[in-house]
Amino acid sequence: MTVESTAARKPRKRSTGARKASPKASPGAPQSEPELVQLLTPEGKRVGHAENAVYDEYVAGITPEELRGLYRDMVLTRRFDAEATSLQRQGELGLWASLLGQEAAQIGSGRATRPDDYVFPTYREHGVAWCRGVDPTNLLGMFRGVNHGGWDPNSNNFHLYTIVIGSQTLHATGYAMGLAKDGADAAVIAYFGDGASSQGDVAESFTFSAVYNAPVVFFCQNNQWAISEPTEKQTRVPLYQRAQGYGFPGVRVDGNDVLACLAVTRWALERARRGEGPTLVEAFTYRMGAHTTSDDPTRYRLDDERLAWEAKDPILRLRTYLESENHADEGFFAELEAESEALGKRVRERVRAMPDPDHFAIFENVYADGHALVDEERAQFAAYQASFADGEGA
Amino acid sequence: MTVESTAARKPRKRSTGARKASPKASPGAPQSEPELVQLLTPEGKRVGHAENAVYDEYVAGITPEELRGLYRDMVLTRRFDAEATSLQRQGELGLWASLLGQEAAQIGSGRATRPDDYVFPTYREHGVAWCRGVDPTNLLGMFRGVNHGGWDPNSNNFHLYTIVIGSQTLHATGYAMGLAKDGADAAVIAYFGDGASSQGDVAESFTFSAVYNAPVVFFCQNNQWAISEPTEKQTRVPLYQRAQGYGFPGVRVDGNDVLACLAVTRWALERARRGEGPTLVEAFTYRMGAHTTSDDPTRYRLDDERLAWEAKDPILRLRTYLESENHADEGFFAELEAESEALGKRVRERVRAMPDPDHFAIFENVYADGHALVDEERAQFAAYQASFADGEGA
Amino acid sequence: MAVEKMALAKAINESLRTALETDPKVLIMGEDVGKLGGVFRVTDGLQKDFGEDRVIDTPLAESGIVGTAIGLALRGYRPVVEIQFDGFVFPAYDQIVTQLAKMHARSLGKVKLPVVIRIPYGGGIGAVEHHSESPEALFAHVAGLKVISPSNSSDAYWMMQQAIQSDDPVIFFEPKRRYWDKGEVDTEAIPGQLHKARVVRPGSDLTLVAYGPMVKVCVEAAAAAQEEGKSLEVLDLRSMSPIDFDSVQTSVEKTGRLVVVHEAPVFLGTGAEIAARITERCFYHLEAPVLRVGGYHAPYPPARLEEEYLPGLDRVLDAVDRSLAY
Amino acid sequence: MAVEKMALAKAINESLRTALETDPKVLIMGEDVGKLGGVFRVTDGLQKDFGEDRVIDTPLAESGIVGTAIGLALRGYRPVVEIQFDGFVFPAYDQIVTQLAKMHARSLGKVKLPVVIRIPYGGGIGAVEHHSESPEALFAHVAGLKVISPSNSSDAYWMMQQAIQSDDPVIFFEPKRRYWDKGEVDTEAIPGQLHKARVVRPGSDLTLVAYGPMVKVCVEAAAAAQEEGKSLEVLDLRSMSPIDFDSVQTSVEKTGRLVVVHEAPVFLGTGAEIAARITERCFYHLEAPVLRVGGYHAPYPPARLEEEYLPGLDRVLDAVDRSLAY
Ligand SMILES: Cc1ncc(C[n+]2csc(CCOP(=O)(O)OP(=O)(O)O)c2C)c(N)n1
Ligand SMILES: Cc1ncc(C[n+]2csc(CCOP(=O)(O)OP(=O)(O)O)c2C)c(N)n1
Ligand SMILES: [Mg+2]
Ligand SMILES: [Mg+2]
Repeated sequence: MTVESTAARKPRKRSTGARKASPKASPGAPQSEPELVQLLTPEGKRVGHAENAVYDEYVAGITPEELRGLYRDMVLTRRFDAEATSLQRQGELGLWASLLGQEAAQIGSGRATRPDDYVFPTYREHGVAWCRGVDPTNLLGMFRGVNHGGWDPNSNNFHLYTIVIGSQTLHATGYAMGLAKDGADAAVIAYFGDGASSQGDVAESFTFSAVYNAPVVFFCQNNQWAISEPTEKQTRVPLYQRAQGYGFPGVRVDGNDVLACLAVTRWALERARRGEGPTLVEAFTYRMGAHTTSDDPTRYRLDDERLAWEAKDPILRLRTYLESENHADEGFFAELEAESEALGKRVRERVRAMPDPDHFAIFENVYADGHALVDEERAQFAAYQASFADGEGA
Repeated sequence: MTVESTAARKPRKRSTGARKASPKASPGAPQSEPELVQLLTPEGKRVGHAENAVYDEYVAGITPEELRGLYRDMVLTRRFDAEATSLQRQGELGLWASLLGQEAAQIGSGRATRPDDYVFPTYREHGVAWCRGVDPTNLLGMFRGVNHGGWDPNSNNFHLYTIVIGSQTLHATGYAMGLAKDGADAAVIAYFGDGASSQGDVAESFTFSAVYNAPVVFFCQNNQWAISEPTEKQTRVPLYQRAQGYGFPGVRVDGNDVLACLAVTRWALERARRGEGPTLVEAFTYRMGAHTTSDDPTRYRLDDERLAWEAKDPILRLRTYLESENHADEGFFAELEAESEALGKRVRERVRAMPDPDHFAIFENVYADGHALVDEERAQFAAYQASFADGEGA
Repeated sequence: MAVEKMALAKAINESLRTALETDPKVLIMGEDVGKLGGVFRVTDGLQKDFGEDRVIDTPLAESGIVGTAIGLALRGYRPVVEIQFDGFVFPAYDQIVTQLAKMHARSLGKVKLPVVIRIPYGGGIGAVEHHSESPEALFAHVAGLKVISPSNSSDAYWMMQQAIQSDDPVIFFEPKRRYWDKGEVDTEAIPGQLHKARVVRPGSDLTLVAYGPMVKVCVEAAAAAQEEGKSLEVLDLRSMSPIDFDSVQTSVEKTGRLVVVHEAPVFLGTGAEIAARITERCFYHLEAPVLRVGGYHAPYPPARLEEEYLPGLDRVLDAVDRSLAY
Repeated sequence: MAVEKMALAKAINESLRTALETDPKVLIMGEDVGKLGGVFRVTDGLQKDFGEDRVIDTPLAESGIVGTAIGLALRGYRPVVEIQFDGFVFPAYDQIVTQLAKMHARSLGKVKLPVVIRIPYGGGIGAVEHHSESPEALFAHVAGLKVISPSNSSDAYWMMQQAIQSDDPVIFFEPKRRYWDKGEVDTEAIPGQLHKARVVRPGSDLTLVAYGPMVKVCVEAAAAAQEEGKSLEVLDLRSMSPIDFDSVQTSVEKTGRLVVVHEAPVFLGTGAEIAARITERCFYHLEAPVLRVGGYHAPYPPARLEEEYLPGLDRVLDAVDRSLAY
């Protein structure tokens, strides 16, 4: 009748000031962390099937081609991301939120979705967007400042990026409630971060999804930082444990292991589709870059930490495995390199060609059915604009 | 690495419409519920000390006099509550939220607090107010409509009633953070209901209290109903389990057992004072009356349910124990009956004598440091009022 | 049988029933909307007839209610959400303002959110704190929302029909102290435009503009003024976003005087916008400044003070006199 | 050494530092306010010097930040809370409106809540959605809150001092695109009244009222107008609740014309209240209706459109011309 949390046993000094100062020595050191589902070690070795039998079966029959596909996805996503970062530096974008380091979490989970599933991203799910078939250049519009969301969510069942932290988890839950009502054979996946886990909306989405047994997977990319705040500012126990208190399962997966992410997400989505309700997946990973291009991580974390995580690079890991198993040859890698270059080039060209929106776009789509005040203001704006044209003409 | 919730295992139909229709056969039947801390059985028998050793020690030395005190508290609280209900029927109050059935949860927890502790109630903690020494007639002002809170929170370290569900849990957490900063040897207790557990604010208070290790006890009176909604509309697992996911302990206690409530709350407050951080206590009880005097429970629950719970009446239970142990004699009960009558009389008189507030009270205390607009409107109001007086004078 | 006399609450109930019958995508969501039928019985009997799958008792979490309603709308549903009382809409304010209001624009028109949020509002029922507020300006200021309020049973029925049919999010403020007022509803009528004001009582000396619960007060004030030989035109605004300034302008060009009445605090209330804009449109017609009657810059007071706080007949007539004195 | 030239952000930083030094009860709370010093570096160096116990990095939950700040204030602390950007204040809106604003009144004056909520607001910095909004009217409409905004470094320093010393909750809007503008700060001056408007530039033909980021635009507009022989008086309002109507009235009685400028949407923006009230106070002095220049009734647009959306020199002068044409 008493649930004692292991982490809560040791008394701490009761002052906020007494909490250990960050940067932490090594926040993600596996030894101090709870076990996580891992199918590929950081050294690129396949973990025995027995250890994670429940999840392993979801990737048991994976073919070398599929593995190469995952590798390709990660490489191209990283390339796209790097291109966007450099486009920001060149002034073509106002801002960029890089996913560097989180490719496995995103490609693994994204590839686990089916076309009929629906995805609710944050603002960093460029890899998931890739898996959903969203043209990556469309993601850049909002970062360039030409729109607030440049794709049709229903074309790829990939919702718009949501910036207000956590709010999309409720939209995802509502959508999943709708799927259930429709008896659809599909599920929803909602992405959020470790920082977002503190928002009331995320907790409410856990409550609603549990009460209505909604077919939704909550996919938390714990990249260990919310801008400058380490995860210990959000929770004192591992995040996947949050689910239990709401009555559904939580799993921690190695977020740098694309195979494990694929397997665990498939398992969770399957549960949802089978009518077993929500699941929380915590993908334990690391934000290798800055929060966004506006951020300066040197102010709050040591370089050592990043270096330690480079050794666990998700792409390197799969490459080692592919090579050691002879699943990919030189030709494959060379071809991919060329494809990568081509992608970069296309992104650069498309962004530079992206026109500024028409001024009247301010007044577009404020309402679906129109609104007298918007009409009035649009007309005033037009008259005002025209007054300059007149002036010039005079 | 996977946390499977027991309750989540059985698949449910994924449609909200498929959920079991209430009224439930017997939502609080102990056999179907998880074990709870109980020191007095519904039949008034003391449970062996060994069964609940951790908590039992907190009431091990309790004297017959103290037991009679708890009994007196419960009886007088119930009497006060009944008086208020009837004053509402007589039109003296606009509304009343009865605590009928929750006396043990409130007196047990309220008596566990020390003078230096601080209490954040909902709108139903009349028994806790009693323990804190708040004059019960002061509680009636807001229900009569003469004020929104008629006592000085700092006189008894008993905060004002809060109507916006859940918000006080954050105030409690902040106050507890302040206690910790001050190095005070005191703790905070925050009350909330089963319905409130769904609010984002309550979840955020769990997060903040865990992260700052704040000395706060979250005391949830699960009276099984949030107006017309049974607890299964808020959660699919017992509420005390919620705490674990935030990294602190949760306990379910028999909310109709005043001894157990006293013991468990003392234990939790002690933990807090010792610097061991927050605890969630779920007092499993039953709202025997209507939600408020405006409510009509016959629309949504069967009378059977209430009848089943009458057998577990918290007051009866302690009386049986007192009598079987010869801890109280006829004289005690007769005296208490008289005291009860006197209390009722005093409450009636005081309420009827409660003056309506001065009209200018509208403009009082809007700001501590004053505000030009309030001054302007007050003056206009005065002039407007005076215009009638003039008319009458003319 | 199409014309029936019914209370305003019942008219909304009938309108919701009609919507549930005609469109399988319509859902009702909120706290206690099921078996209880809502604390005001506005959804009475609907769960019994349409099932728990369409009339949904939700967890006690307003952000969650609106947030999941958004998700359901994304899936093609048309949720009608109940907020139990005006003061309890604020936990949902973030979802309403940052998501519900903006998602259509954010998606460049790809996504539509036909969500109706019903909010019983206003005072006069002797309630405790948070149960008597009028927060409409806090929604009308936000682009992307439509904000309306009926003053009578017929409008309650038809405006709810139109709100549900609208592809835009609509905040539907229900004048709770008028729930029990009866009026005729013709369920086969051809409704007027949703956002058009209505002349409730024609007059020539001064225009009174009101909406929701204050329309009745203004009509009574006009009747009282009539006895003193003053002819007041009463306009029921019906919509606070958009506001039908054309109709107000037409009236003010005729009368030359305007008093706006609402329960909400005057400071930055909808009356401020009406005063500002009508003064701009009718600068040479106005013989007096636009006057406003409304709540004070203070929290809604305890019930025993609400009669002093709320605009009543006398305060409206006082403003009328002041305006006519110019 | 008391007078120093510093950027507006630095002036706030210095003011917070002074407050932390002089009053041990002052706390700084918010997301990333510690090591990072806030995304705008306004709290730079404070955690280093005053410790994690006084400069507190909070969980990512705005309702939690404001809610716990209320609790800390109840315990005798004076929290200064940072909301990272304007658009992220809404998750805290419920705590601000139903608790922070009302608790003093609810307690009949027994409880005081000296909480300052800092919100960087406004556009012009080329940011993504939710990072450029001006929601001040949504706070000024609510009784129990004081709402202010400095336009320059000196005010930033002193108004922050006064906000922290105030026993009322203060919403402190920081004009984010002016963070880097430098101005003189005399840290030993005797500050003026917190809620008093200031004549920035005297003039006789028309009054321009602005606050925060728009003061600079109005001063530039006045300079441009001067070249055309028009004398504009510019008032820096400084406080949106309360509003110093007396000062505006004095100016308008002199000039006979008023244009109010803010970034926030015009519809139900603070300009509406100023127009309504000044028209009432100065009915016979006004030679033109009060005109307003501000944002449109639309979500704040993507960065590449903000120049069109935001009131600039030309739009202000256009309104001035329209006013003078009456
Ligand atoms: C409600 C809200 N508050 C604050 C912000 C500012 N902000 C943007 S990202 C971020 C950190 C998010 O951290 P996390 O959830 O871990 O996601 P990550 O960026 O690490 O992917 C913050 C505070 C915001 N976008 N929304
Ligand atoms: C934010 C908010 N939403 C709705 C309400 C209306 N309301 C008052 S009490 C109540 C039910 C509360 O249930 P619970 O938390 O279980 O407490 P109980 O009344 O059973 O003691 C509701 C919905 C409210 N007061 N605040
Ligand atoms: Mg993160
Ligand atoms: Mg309850």
